[in-house]
Amino acid sequence: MMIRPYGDTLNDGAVQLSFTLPVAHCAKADEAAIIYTKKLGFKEVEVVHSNPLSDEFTFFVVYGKTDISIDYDKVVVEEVEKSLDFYGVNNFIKEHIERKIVVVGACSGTDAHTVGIDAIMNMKGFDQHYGLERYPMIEAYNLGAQIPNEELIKKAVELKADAILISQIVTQKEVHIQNLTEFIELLEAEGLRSKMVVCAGGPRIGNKLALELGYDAGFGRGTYPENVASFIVEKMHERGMK
Amino acid sequence: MMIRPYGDTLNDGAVQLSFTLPVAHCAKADEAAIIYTKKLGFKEVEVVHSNPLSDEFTFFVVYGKTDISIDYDKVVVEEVEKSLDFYGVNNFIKEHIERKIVVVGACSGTDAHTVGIDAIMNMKGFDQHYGLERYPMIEAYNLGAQIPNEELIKKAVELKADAILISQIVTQKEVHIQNLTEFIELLEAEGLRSKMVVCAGGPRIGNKLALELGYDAGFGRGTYPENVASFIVEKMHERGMK
Amino acid sequence: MTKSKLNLDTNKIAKARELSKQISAPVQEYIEKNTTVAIERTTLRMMGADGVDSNGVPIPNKVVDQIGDNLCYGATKYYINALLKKGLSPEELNIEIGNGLDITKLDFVDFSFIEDKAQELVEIFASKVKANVAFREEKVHKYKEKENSPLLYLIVATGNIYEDVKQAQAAAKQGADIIAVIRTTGQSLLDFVPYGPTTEGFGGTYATQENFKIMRKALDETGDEIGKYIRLVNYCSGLCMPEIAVMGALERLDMMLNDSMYGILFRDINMYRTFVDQKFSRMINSFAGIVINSGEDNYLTTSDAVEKAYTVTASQFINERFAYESGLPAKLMGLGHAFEMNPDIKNGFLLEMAQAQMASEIFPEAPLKYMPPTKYMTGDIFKGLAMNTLFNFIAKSTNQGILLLGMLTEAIHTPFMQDRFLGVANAKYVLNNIADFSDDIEYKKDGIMQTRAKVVLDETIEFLEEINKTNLFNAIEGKMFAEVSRPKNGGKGLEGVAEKAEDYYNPFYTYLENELNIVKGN
Amino acid sequence: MTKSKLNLDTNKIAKARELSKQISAPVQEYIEKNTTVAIERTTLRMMGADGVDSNGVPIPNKVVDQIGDNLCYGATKYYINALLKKGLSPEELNIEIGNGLDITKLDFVDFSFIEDKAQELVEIFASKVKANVAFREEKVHKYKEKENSPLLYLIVATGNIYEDVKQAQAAAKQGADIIAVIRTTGQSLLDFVPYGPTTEGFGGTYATQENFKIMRKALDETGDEIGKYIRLVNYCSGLCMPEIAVMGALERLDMMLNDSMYGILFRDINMYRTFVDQKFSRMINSFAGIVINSGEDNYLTTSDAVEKAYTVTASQFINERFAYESGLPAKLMGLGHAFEMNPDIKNGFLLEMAQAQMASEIFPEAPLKYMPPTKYMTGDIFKGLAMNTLFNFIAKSTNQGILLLGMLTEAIHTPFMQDRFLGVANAKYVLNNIADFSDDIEYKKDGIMQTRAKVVLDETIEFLEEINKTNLFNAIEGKMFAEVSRPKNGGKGLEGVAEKAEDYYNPFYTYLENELNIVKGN
Ligand code: B12
Ligand code: B12
Ligand SMILES: Cc1ncc(COP(=O)(O)O)c(C=O)c1O
Ligand SMILES: Cc1ncc(COP(=O)(O)O)c(C=O)c1O
Repeated sequence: MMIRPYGDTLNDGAVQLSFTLPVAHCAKADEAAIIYTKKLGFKEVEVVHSNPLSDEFTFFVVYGKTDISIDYDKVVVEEVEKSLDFYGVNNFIKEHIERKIVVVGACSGTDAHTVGIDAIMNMKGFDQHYGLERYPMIEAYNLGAQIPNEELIKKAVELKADAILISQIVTQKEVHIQNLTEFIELLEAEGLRSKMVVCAGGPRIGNKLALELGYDAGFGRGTYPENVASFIVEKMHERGMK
Repeated sequence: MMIRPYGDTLNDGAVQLSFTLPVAHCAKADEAAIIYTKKLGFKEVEVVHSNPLSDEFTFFVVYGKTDISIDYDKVVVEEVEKSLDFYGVNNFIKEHIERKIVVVGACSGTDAHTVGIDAIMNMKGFDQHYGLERYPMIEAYNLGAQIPNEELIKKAVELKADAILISQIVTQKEVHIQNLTEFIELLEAEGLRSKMVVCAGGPRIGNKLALELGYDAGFGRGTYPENVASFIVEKMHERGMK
Repeated sequence: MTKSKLNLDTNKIAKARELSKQISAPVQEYIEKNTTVAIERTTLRMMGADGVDSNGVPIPNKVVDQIGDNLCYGATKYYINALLKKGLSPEELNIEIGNGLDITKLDFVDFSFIEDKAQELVEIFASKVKANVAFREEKVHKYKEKENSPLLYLIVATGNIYEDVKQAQAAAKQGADIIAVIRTTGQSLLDFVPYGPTTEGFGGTYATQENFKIMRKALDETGDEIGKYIRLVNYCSGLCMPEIAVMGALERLDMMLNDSMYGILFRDINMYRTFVDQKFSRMINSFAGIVINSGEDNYLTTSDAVEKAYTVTASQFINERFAYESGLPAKLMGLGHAFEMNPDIKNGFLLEMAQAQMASEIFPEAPLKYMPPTKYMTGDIFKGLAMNTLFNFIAKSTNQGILLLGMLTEAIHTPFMQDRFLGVANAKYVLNNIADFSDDIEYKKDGIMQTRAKVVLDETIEFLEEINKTNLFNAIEGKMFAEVSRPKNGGKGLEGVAEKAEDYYNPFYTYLENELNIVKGN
Repeated sequence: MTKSKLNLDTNKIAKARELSKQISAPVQEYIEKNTTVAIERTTLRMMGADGVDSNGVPIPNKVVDQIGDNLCYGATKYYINALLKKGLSPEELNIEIGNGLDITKLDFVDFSFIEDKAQELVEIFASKVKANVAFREEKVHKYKEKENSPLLYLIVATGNIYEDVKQAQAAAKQGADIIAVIRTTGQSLLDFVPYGPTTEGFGGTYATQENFKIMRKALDETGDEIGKYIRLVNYCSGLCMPEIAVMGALERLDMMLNDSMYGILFRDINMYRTFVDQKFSRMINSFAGIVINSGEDNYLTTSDAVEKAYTVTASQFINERFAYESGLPAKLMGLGHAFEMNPDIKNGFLLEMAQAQMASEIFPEAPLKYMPPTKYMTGDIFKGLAMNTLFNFIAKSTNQGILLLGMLTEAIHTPFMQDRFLGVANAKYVLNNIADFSDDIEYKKDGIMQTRAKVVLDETIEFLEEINKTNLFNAIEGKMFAEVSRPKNGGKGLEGVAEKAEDYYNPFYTYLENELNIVKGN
């Protein structure tokens, strides 16, 4: 099925855009915004609003329509399956792994945002979903924030971690990519990669990105603890980790 | 000068988009929105928000960056010059045309929005700018709204109009294009086109569009009476209309 | 209603009501003496006249054309006579008429047969409408607790009834309580109602009985799915006020745009025609339990909302009076007003709040219809959203009844599906977040808001006094409303007015007058 | 201040102040007995120590390292001795130190010479700062009427000071009154201040004296252009509190983020270190007429804003007390709080308004710093804009002093230039549109808002009583703040604390104590 945006008629291709151009506010600037938007593939482009942000910058609100479409059937989403709940995870561990598993988590690098990893790990959890610390079959260690990669690996080894959870919230100038990459490289250098399930998470982290960076999975906004827990235990089982 | 959008760093190409796709809300839909936005020429695409509008439609807020740029120096804007003010226009007429000129205006077709044409023509004008009726050297006739094209032409002939002003506010399904085109065709059919300065106006009317449709000029949002008045008198002078 | 915040002088309010009564009196006198093509077509529809001929001319129009100058006797007897004479059902008769039968050419049966048949048809009509009322009441009662307060009102306006359905169902699922199908540009100037489902229109969709039916069904379905009674709105303004009202009554619409003077002022419809038509349309709405929406917001699209605030209040009083004269109870009076002040005004919020609160205190039982900013909306959708947020704030904190949701793209296009969603989301956020704010504050004595309300009320009374002095017809001609002059014999549709003959016959009109306890000539 | 809307019990407020005084007493005792590497580096900077060596180590750090365990005597005498002994100006001496000179290796001149020189240096320093204060006062006075109320506060955070300048100048032109240059991630954990102009940082730009100077100049220029004094903000939190404060005093910053406990709780800096440092930093800010901003908003990023509202109020009282102890007058206390409740809470607006009004009534002279929604902001920029609109509404209607503008993209990225513009535009619209709303309403007696404020104040007192019982050090260790436990000897920077020797010498500290009329050991 070919799809494109919908304003008020199927396939009208209507899209709202807003952006700033580094030019002074004038009729020419408006025209530039129209030309620019057309170059992006839009037609019937209307600059419905523009105003100066300074002598050198102008902000535009633009509506346009486009013929560009994509085939929805060909969209593949590597979505992490959200199969088990709190009870399901614990039973799965009892049944298939037959021992408590160890999960170590942290918000790593210079990132100081603990709330996300806390939501996943802390006892009280998040939005009425218990965190991993409450899972009887999981031994969960939350190292907190601003944990250097070396230290995280050291701790994981010390605690005999089956899985490592890394949270990355700050993404400005791609700092999270650097940090996540460095972590995987270190882990591989120490020959530990295959011995652990490694997941990344954060509001700007997708499963796709995580896989590209060499992680087993990535978890974005709105993740619940049981989502990552199910993933870990099923992955461990799949890999025959006991 | 090549330019592209600016978020917080020159040429970062950052743009905000929002649109609806005709698919149910799910992870696949989010992925589709990303793929779609990439197809528009964006990279580092993030679906920062999505939510269902119904079982078959999903709304997305997306940020992306693009390398597409345009050459600002090559942007040509056929801007109507805004040269004269109230006094300037009247003096210009006295000096160069040497008689009162006649301007007939209307909001034509089925369009019932009088406020725009009133802003241009009525005595009291708009935003502290006098309307054409107040110009001593202009005889202005505002026919109001919902005036069929035939009637407008008839009236213009009757009143010996030098210029006709047409306002079009409703643009849904391109109804204004139809109506403006019909008017010019009628005028040409009657052999009157060259005898009158013909201007169109309205919030979605640009000078470019008006020229394309065969008008002498087009006036968009924020036009003041003196803008169109200067244009008319200069155009008349240019054409040697006396 | 909680206790007064504005401390308005109740004697002044009573005074304004008394003036409106005086203003309406000569108009009522005129109304009683006249009928119109629209009223007769309406009556025909009540009897079952419907459908179109091969040229697309509606049967009711054909009949009225046939009757011509005899309209002063009412169309009823002709149609019933034809039914009896031909021994046909209305459906069958409509086909015959469509095929060319001129019913005025038939000999008359004895009038007592006509009266008996009329009795029967009135009852059929009345029972249909009563069944609709009962159905609505049951559903509203059943689903009460899911409703928002104020009710959230969204428009759809694609021009295509089937697209409208999609948009409307989506809107309902997003949280709308009310769906209005906006009419196509210019329908108010048609002196007939188009027929059947329609898929083309500019800026809106034709109001046809079939379109009403299609949308009603769709909303009932969605309503049952989500456990809510979704109200449906259309427009009975223009040259077909009562005709569309009766279609709405039959198809169970729940609200109708229906102003006593809108057509005159904003559509240049003749004033006599409008006044006569509006009464019957309101009687029908009243009988069908349909909430009317008056159009005071329109004043502010051309006049300044600060300066001319009193015209809104005055029009509310006049609309109220005309509504009472049509037997319409206060609880069906969706009197209109709007948030249309220039957003750059210092303390504009206080002036808007005073105005909205004033309406709410003066018309405590009326489900006031509050219109969002439109005139000062621009392409700056972000500014627009902020204005809508404050508008929703005032709507909730002054206890409005019907909240027309602002669209962030108001200055750009008729709403996209997402625009509507953003409108609902914004309203729901604000309504819930400030739920009891109104109860938690008081207005300062003689503060800006109290003073503003007092001034506007005074100006209103002064204005009503002037109107009363010249009389309403002259006032309208004299440009006292909306800055336009409408000559008494100008505008569209005057030719459709006919003075009733001594023996004018309209058992439907009479039935409604009795049902609604309308006292004549008061 | 208008009259009380909340009807708070003034005895309770006095009680809370008394408790805070008791809570701070043992801490003050500790503070008086100790100095830190940061304080000594600060003093060195006051004398003119500046610059870096070839490895990028700042001269003040080098000197403090040289002094080592002798820090308990204060760094002043070593640096002055070197000046005298070498007959160099500070600039010349800095170069020597950079090249390897160890000033502790020099023989001491007679102490009276040191004292004389100190006198001279104190005066040079004081007169620079006083000139800055005078300059600011003149400009503020001159351009007063263009300022918004509350002052509009915008952040820039590109990481590159030159980009920051562009963004800041644009923001000022758009209407901002205050520009804050956000610091790069992690600078608070550096035990030195980087040097020179910088162009790289994550989530913010390094605080360096050169960056201060560059931005100050740019804002002065823009300010003069648009006829407004643009205030400049930076952060003196972390391991360099007083050091950055003095840089700000010299470069005429106007506000400093400067909380008495933020570093402890949110950056895991040792509590003893922080308490000692914060006092000197606040003395400097006070002397330089710099408004401090406390960080109560941070509590709400991890705790629930409804449940833990009292921690905010308690922290305000504690911050106020510590500020008074540092000689800071109320008019320089930008005590913090935030609009951080879940937007889905019914009547959340009323709870937020009660909290904001309460702060305003308890600290009537303080220019309260009100933080916008951050935690519940999502990628739904339209919802976010609506939240910001209500936030601005409360800010204006509760008379806040400093309004941090909400960004519709808060959950997405550090602000784009347009985001900032939209923030200003929204605030300006709301502030003007509801200008006198606050004066025009009263809160209902014992209504939701009054009750809420009363409850929060009661909880605050209870909380302060508990803290007072265990003492502040134990309370912090015992997880009573921000749901984190900070061990007394844990965290960063404890090694930088040194107990003062009997003959500890710091004429700058003493000068400020005298200037600010700080009574010791009270
Ligand atoms: C709270 C907050 C703070 C608090 C953090 C307190 C704390 N103890 O965590 C404080 C005030 C300290 C702070 C500071 C800063 N912050 Co901050 N902060 C936020 C804020 C408002 C909310 C974040 C939050 O708590 N979200 C709630 C949690 C539950 O959501 P979450 O983190 O997304 O987690 C969920 C999922 O992503 C997922 N998840 C997350 N991690 C993981 C890991 C795994 C393994 C899994 C499975 C799942 C998972 O599960 C969670 C539950 O569903 C955001 C803005 C916003 N509204 O998002 C800015 C924000 C994240 N901060 C930002 C910045 C820049 C900073 C600073 C760098 C600013 C500065 N220069 O001072 C500093 C420095 C911090 C540092 N060194 O990293 C930016 C980041 C921009 C970017 N994209 O790079 C944001 C977006 C604000 C902005 N627009 O500028 N911040
Ligand atoms: C006021 C208004 C009305 C009033 C009009 C009252 C009146 N007497 O004019 C009423 C309530 C009657 C009305 C009705 C309708 N409206 Co209307 N209306 C508006 C509204 C709110 C403001 C328009 C306005 O007055 N602007 C102020 C004037 C001063 O600006 P302006 O027209 O742009 O004119 C300036 C320039 O454009 C220029 N200009 C204009 N004309 C000319 C001509 C010349 C020659 C020159 C030189 C310059 C010039 O100069 C003017 C001064 O600067 C807009 C929304 C909005 N905020 O823009 C919707 C809007 C225009 N309406 C709209 C619609 C759809 C309708 C209806 C069709 C809805 C319906 N189905 O019932 C009806 C039917 C009207 C019809 N038959 O045409 C849509 C149009 C969508 C589109 N792009 O097609 C809008 C955008 C609202 C929306 N989002 O749906 N409307
Ligand atoms: C009372 C009333 N009727 C009708 C309309 C619009 O309908 P039309 O364009 O068909 O006149 C409006 C629009 O604002 C209105 O207020
Ligand atoms: C008082 C205070 N200081 C400092 C900061 C942040 O600075 P840093 O990241 O450098 O600790 C904040 C941020 O919220 C704060 O509130």
